Amino acid sequence: MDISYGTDYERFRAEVRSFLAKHAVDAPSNQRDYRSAKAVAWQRKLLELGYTSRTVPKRYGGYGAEPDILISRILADEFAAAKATAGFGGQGIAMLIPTLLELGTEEQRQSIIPPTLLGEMLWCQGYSEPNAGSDLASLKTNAYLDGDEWVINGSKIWTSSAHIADWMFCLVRTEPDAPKHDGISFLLFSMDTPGIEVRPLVDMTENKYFNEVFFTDVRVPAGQIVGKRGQGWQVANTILGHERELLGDPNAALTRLNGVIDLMRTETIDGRRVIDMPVFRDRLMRIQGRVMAMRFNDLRLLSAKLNQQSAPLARMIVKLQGTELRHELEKLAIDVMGEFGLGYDDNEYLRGEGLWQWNYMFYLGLIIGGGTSQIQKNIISERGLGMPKEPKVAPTAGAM
Amino acid sequence: MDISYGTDYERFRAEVRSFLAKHAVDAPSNQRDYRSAKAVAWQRKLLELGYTSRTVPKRYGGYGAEPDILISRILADEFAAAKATAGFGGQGIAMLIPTLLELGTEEQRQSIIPPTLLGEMLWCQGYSEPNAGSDLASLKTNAYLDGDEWVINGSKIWTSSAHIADWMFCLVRTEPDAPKHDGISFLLFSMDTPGIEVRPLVDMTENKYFNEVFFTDVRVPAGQIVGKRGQGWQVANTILGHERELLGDPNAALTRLNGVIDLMRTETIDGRRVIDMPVFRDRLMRIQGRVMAMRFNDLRLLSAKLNQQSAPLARMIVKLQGTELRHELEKLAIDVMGEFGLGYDDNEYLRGEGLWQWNYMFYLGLIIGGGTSQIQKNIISERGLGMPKEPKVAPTAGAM
Amino acid sequence: MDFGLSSDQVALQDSVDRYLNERVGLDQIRLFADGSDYREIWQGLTDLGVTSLLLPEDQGGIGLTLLDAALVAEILGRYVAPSPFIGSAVIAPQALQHVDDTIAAPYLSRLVDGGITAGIAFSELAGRRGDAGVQAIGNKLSGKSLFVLDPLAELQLVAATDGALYLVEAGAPGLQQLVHTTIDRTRISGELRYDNTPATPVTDDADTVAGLLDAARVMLVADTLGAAQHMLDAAVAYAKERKQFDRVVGSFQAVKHLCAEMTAELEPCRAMMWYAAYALDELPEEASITASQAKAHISEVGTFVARTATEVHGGIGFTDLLGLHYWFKRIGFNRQALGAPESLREQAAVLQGL
Amino acid sequence: MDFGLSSDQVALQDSVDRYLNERVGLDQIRLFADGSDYREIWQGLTDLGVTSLLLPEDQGGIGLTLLDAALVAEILGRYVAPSPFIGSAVIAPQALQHVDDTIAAPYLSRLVDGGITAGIAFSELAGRRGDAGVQAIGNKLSGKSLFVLDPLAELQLVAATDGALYLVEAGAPGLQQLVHTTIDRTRISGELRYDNTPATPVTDDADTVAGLLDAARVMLVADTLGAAQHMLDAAVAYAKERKQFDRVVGSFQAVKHLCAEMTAELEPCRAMMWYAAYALDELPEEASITASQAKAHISEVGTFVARTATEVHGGIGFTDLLGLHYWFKRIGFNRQALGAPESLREQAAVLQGL
Repeated sequence: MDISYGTDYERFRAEVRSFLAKHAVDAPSNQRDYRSAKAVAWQRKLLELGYTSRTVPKRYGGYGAEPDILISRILADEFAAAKATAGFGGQGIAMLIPTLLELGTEEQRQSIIPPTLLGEMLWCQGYSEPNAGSDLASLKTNAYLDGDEWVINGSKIWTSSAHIADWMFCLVRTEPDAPKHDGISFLLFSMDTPGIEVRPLVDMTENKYFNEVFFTDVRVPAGQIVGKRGQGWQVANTILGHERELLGDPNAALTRLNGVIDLMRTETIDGRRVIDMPVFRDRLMRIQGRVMAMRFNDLRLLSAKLNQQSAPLARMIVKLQGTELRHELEKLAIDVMGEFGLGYDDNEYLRGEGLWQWNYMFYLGLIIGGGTSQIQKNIISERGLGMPKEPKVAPTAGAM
Repeated sequence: MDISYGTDYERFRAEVRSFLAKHAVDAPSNQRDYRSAKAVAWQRKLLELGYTSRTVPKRYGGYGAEPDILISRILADEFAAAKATAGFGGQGIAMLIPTLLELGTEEQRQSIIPPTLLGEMLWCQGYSEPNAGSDLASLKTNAYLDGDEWVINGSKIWTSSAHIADWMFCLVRTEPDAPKHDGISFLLFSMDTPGIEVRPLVDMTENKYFNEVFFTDVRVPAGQIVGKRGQGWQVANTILGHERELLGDPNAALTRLNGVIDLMRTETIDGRRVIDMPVFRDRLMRIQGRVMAMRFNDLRLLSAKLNQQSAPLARMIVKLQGTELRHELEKLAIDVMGEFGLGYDDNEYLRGEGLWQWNYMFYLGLIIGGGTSQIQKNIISERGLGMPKEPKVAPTAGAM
Repeated sequence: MDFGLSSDQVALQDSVDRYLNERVGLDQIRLFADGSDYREIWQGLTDLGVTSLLLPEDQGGIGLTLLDAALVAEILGRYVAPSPFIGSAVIAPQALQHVDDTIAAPYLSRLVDGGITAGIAFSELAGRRGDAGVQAIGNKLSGKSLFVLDPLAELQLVAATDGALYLVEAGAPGLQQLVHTTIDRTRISGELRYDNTPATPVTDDADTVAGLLDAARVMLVADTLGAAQHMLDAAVAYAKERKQFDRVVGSFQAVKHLCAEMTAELEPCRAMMWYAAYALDELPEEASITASQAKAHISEVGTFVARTATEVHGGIGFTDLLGLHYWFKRIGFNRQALGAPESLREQAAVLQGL
Repeated sequence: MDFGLSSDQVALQDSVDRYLNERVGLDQIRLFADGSDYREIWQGLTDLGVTSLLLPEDQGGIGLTLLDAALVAEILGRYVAPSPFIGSAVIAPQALQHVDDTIAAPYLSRLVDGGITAGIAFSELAGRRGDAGVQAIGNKLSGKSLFVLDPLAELQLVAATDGALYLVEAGAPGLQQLVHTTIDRTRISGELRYDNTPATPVTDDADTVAGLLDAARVMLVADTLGAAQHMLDAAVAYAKERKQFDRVVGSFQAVKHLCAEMTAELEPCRAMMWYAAYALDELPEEASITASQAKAHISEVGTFVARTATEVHGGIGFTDLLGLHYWFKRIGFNRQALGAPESLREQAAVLQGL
């Protein structure tokens, strides 16, 4: 066992750190800013240095490096430590580009990857539907070929960024007679296409990150498909696993934990610092113990990936534990602040820009989203522990 | 709303209290002592005063009073406060006598009730079987009539006191072709009957309260049946509900909670009293809050019974919450004692006669027994909240 | 012996329930959250008599108990109804009993008819945070109260740092009344700032002040109980309808057990709320302990129910579509307001001499 | 970068596992619980090399790390194997490095070959309870150590109240070695009483003593991990076989979710144990914090798993029939021994300067 990264990697870390020490001021403050000159300049800089989208080939605007898990981890850690955004995120860069690199046509790659990397082509993801959430493969939005165009009808929900996105990658049912997993295709289209209506979905944080999207006879060129007809489920699953892991990121939890400690040092009750109150100390240490366990579990997963070892249970539990832990951690922060912790929006006594309450609610959303905790427990017990599947029950009349 | 008992009842309480102040010393120290001269004398005294088995008619050896919930409660409270046993317990007195009074023949009542009240006829209960626990109605121990005798074969488990009992009341399948709830009869027989073998079952507390009982061609006179053939399930259910409520007794929890407070006042860590340690104080107060809620819930149930009001959910949750709460309470006590809390049996540093560990484990047994917490949650959601029943699945081959 | 609600009490709850059911639907809640005022709703509640509940009959009131008031608070919580109930109908009518009748009577009659409302500024009583602090010198107040319930109300009951209670009128010299946004948009809360602001002393009797604080706490407890019961009911109803994998989700044992666990936790809270409210009037030696413990325990249970009921709703619970979050946030607000669980438990321990 | 077990480490665990699987079945555990001694089992483990794991190669050892020792402890926990492992194979070999070689060498060689065993009497280091207390005056000890692991062992490592560490030999003048019954009958624990008992000083360096305490704690952590993993595995296996209502109980979603929850809690504990053990050798500045936090956290998870796995077993779990309670009690013992969660968390906070 050796948890050091070795001198080559540490040299790379030092480079990144020194870059950030000088240039972190040039990073845009808002992670969701894809449009400002500052944000675009920062993204170009990072692409050039290979600090973002590092493995995207040069001919598509990337850096062309081989995949290297430790390099990725170092970049993530150092940018997080410097509180600098690590370039554009979003589902186009995180999900679509890797998909196209694996399964797209050369033409798709050339026309899509470069503008996506530069934020000129912002993507949203059309997967979930009102009655296909936990049971995604039962999606009903459909498309049929009419001449050389797909004609799409139906609706999507939980589509983040749909209101600002330029394009959507979308799962639609194209083979209505095939078994449900084999009847889906993966289409790409501009959000300007006639027949698309976006309705923002206000969530409990009062924000509008998510949308409902309605399609009425939306016509899309036949070639805007990734993979073959009916292979959409496989195309989507190429990268879905990656998203679930991100939700339980223990390094983000560590940053927030340090934030709680800072809060406890400044908040007082009857003039006494919360950090000096044993009941809160104990709760803090309990949460820290859980964060530690998840961090070490993450280190184990990193190492397993690197050394081609298998740790399926350690991986399967990440989303369940990670989201629950974050929800509890943010809850502790609110209890630490007491009534100050109720502040929201423009409250003048807001702590940490009100992000504690926001995260507390948002992580409840994440406990539900991306496979609810109940679905996660089914997966762990069935796939992880080999327990019997939920028995099939005869469909009841009128099932939606 | 008025939670006082009124002057008549308070006068009765005063009488009981003054009796106990004088005579509690005459009570046997062991609640399970049915045989010593002291225990029998105490039981006779209590029967005579109507302080135990108060509603059993005089002609059967009781006091012949009308049922009165407040009188029962006062007796329970005052005997508990005085730490004096409230007369013989056990399943003969708690379960069989009420059953016979409702459904037994006059001959059964006369021959059974008086010796049972005096501890001369000690009973055990033959209900659960190895493969009929949560699903009791699937029991397989059977009896057929051969001339004027039942012939019993099969086995029972979880039979407390079987190793010391004189008699058993027992559920057996007598109508193999009837639906499972309609094929059961309620038989009575002496434990001396040939063909009965009792094997003690050691439990995790290292005690042998429970037994397995095996029947091989056990012959019992045909008249030793309560109710008709095939009515045994109804006979048993006449009084089963009562047992479940006892398991969550919040007044017992209050007594134990006071015991924890005493412990916290005497135990020290590095010379500091545990009661002065905020983390333990907080845990204590959390448990106290839960005990309070259960006590007030119990008061609500008492009042509802008295005033013929309905509070089905408040009743249904008692076993689930009560047993969980006790397990947590005993666990707190062990943490308060730290390593002293590990002591057991003849350990010379034992606190509270080692009952904390005993209760901690025993209440885990009670969480499981008498309808596991899982079964309780099914009941609450299905009967209490009207949610759908667990769907029936086709029986798998080789089901036991 | 009768530890249950009388038919009058059931009727009282029913009448408030019927009114709110008609008048405070989700649409009204949204309007209020966006800044509409609650005058009309409050006038309706006033017409039902909620402001005269506690007032003695010889003062034109109905002479009921704090339990009756808590039963009303429970229904307000069930509908997350915006209202200045705690200050105007519970605390002010009691506090004014300690003020000279010539001053108190006009206030009382206007509180009763809804002409004015009352806020409570108790930050000095319950775990003072930040730089709150109210100095009283010769019936003039300086400093500030934080976390005031209904800071825009015409009448303010203000606790000074020395523990004494004062009346302050809206518009008094040197008084600033500020509203601060919180997660709970069904409540108006904020801050009062005083600069030599004239005030009328109410009482400096510690037991009286503690009694008022206990009463306010029990009202929040009842509010949480009502809100949590609504969330549980909504979750059960939704689980019986929503289908996934060709079954109603309420037929999955995991979902059923979540609902059973919420029930098992919440049901005893009802009796605990009743007892805590009853104790305020009838069991003075237990009142503060039960109020503290009830607020601590029911806040914890409320937080559990709020989270779990949202989870049972799945994605829809996270959106604004059913408005479930208004209940979630109300429960969250009640948890912190006027004493959070940790402080309350420590207080309960101290009150028991531990 | 390699945060996983090497093939040698896997082989080490396998060899201990194979041995215990053959030799320490439930029948042996019952015999031991009834008072049989563990000499034979210990001799077998000694023959496998567990006592020479940590010893430097130039002292005839294998020169492995505390992580390797923890991996052995995990397997011991998996089989609830009785053994004086922590004192004899982990603490004594390290402690003796600080003692003059002429004294240490004979002890070491007899520890390695199993001729003697060692106990640890650390009650002065970890939240002193009751009237424990060991005064050291001129290399003579008086007083008593409580909660000694393996108090009958030939060699005792004794912490005095001033924090220094001593060696005491069985049979030394004034020494009483007492065994006290605990719930965990797979362990021998008890008390040492001293009356001017001659002792050999080991070290009074606080960091060295803390390091030994951390190592002992991590061994208990590994033991709990192994025991909890066994209980989880047993629960899953039982749920796949046991039928009620014509279904295996493991097909009920509630039972499946209990098993999933145990897995979700326990799986990260494995990495945490590895890290805490690795830190003992390689990350001195983190070692005490991770040891404390690992023992606190994994004890809590262990308690949860012990209870839940028993519950999944239903009635049979409460009986002695499958012997499941031996694991339950071992986890319960480990929780309290050498520092309980509350104390450890406070210690971790202090170590971080909070």
